[in-house]
Amino acid sequence: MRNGMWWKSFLAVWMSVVIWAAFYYAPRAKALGETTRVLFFHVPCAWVATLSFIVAAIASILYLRNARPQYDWVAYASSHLGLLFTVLASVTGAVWANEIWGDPWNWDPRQTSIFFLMLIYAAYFALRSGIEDPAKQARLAAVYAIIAGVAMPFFMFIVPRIYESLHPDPLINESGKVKMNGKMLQVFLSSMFGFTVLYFWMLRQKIALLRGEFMLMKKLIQEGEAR
Amino acid sequence: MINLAKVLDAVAQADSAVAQMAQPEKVVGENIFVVMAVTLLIWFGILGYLFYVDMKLRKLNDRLAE
Amino acid sequence: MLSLLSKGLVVFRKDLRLEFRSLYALNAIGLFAVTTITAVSFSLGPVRLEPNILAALFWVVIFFSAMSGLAHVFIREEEQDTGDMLRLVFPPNAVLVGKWLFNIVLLGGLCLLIIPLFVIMLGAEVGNWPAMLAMTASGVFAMATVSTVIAAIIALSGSRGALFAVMTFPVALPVLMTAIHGTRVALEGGQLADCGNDLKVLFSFTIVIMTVGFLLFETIWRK
Amino acid sequence: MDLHVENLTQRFGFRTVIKETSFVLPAGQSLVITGDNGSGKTTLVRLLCNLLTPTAGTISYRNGKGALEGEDLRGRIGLVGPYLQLYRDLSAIENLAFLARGRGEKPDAQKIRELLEKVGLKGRGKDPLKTYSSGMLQRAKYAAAILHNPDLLILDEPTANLDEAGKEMVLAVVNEQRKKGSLVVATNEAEERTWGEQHVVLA
Repeated sequence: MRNGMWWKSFLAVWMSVVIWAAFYYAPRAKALGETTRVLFFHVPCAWVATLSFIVAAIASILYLRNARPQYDWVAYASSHLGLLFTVLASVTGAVWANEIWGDPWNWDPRQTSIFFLMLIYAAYFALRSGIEDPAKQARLAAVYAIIAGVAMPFFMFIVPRIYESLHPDPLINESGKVKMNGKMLQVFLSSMFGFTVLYFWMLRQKIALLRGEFMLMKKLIQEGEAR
Repeated sequence: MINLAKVLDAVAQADSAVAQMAQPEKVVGENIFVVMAVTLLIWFGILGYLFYVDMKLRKLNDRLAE
Repeated sequence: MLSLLSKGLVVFRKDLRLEFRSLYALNAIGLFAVTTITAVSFSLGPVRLEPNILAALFWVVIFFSAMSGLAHVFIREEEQDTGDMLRLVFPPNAVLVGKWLFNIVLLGGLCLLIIPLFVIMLGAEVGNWPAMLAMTASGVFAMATVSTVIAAIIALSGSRGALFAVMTFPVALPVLMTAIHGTRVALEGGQLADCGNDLKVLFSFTIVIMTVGFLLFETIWRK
Repeated sequence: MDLHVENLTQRFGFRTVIKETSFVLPAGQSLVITGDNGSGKTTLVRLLCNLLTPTAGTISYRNGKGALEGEDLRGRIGLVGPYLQLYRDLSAIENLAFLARGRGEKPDAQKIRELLEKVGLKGRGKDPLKTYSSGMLQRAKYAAAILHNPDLLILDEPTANLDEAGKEMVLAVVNEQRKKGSLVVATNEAEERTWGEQHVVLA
């Protein structure tokens, strides 16, 4: 647990500084006014949601190569976090969009993409909940995660061709140049880093929970068989 | 089914929606409460999740220790 | 490879024969399509729909018809305990080939029913027939591919079809969006070349999903 | 074709059904698997048929040339078991022809007719299986299992659902198989335990 304390204290300090900087240090962008500050929290959420998806897909491939339950825990825990962060990103996105576009939901490509991720996570959990045997559950869920992972790039490619985007493009625009000024970029990247570390901390906790549940089940069943 | 209908509907409305929103209104984005709401939603979400996992983990460890 | 294809054809012909004896899937998807189109036509009365709505409706009908019948080809094997016989005798990928061909034929046949119904009951005017047929064919091809792979997961998970639509929808969404876009262009009278991009997307998507399907099918199929 | 089973373990979830079982069955010998209900007879049979992937350990079939896998193996095993069904909407002849094609052979109408006569289904080959009694279904399964003259015939509860005449048919099949190749029988019937030189008792 000493290791855990280190994570916790680092995150607490780092994220406090990020929050302070987001409100007092970072300047406002012209078109967005005060709501510029949303960017420092909303975008990292969307990023973490995507990261969870990638981690889950990689863990699923590893599981199919070598059926160790650890890989399945990573895939499952990461999907769980992915669902949380897609919900957070889309809810906060809707709050912000309601202010700036006057409409909480308008199928902007990025809203659509995050919605797509949410659907996949939901289907993934629906599939898992229907299978009792843990090995079978892990195997079929892994296959589904991989198929969804393959569909994802197509989705990213198709959506912008069909829907026009209003979404601000603060980091990278079409010419590939960074549009944020120095201070904004500092805060933004620090926040991205903080959220990424936070994600791995949460992943660690969730995996610990899954391992504990696994151990408990094993113990209970062995006790039952001994009787 | 409803969501599918929305996706499909959006294809139809994409053009008109863009036309409507191309001109930004005069004062938008100065509402600091929106920023507050977004920030709080995210932190409550994350903390709530962590507390939930922590609570379950503690219960589980107790049971395993028995 | 050749033996895979010929054994796949054996499975395909067996499924076709079984289908003609019971007509289960054919009834399920055919009646679904007819009911939906009739309901829409009935509630619209003399009103005629715009091409963009028609295109969306067309693919919604195909998607949900597929969801009502395409999983049956795998579920039947598990329900009647014949799956083990297939596992014992056939190479796994030959089974996938057979089921895939069967679903393509089933969904393709459905379109032969749906297109006339759209023209007659909903008064759809097709601007460009070659483009329309190309879009339908490649869309159905892609849809049948995605559904077949997901259907295998569904059948083996033991959930017997309840989750089929929920699980297929996210993966089939790229197909739906592209097909609706292209069909709308075709209905409005665009040339075949105007749908070129959509056709490319559909074909590459189908090939990628099928490749992944072949790589992973054995892990799904073995119990 | 020799069968080598080494340290075979099968778990479902956290339950261990088969624990570190090893045995060797040389070509031409017969094996009887016995054990109480739920002791894993069927699991072992399904593992031997490659219908399940073992949690740990190996099952290998070897002949003079080396280990047999995939396509080479599929044509050499025949199985009769209560969980293995034929298509109820197809006739016996159609079922057998389908299985022959699946093994890459051209179905031989003459051979199929003789086989059906042998298992006691003469004259009923063209009827769909859903018109059969459970005893007749069991006979049809035997026809399906020995259609390709398997090197190894595996029988799970061989005489379930069969009357006296049916048991005689099974005995004839078993005796013939013991002359031609290997046999594995999973059973608890006293009479059937005498069918093998080797025994595996599952606890």
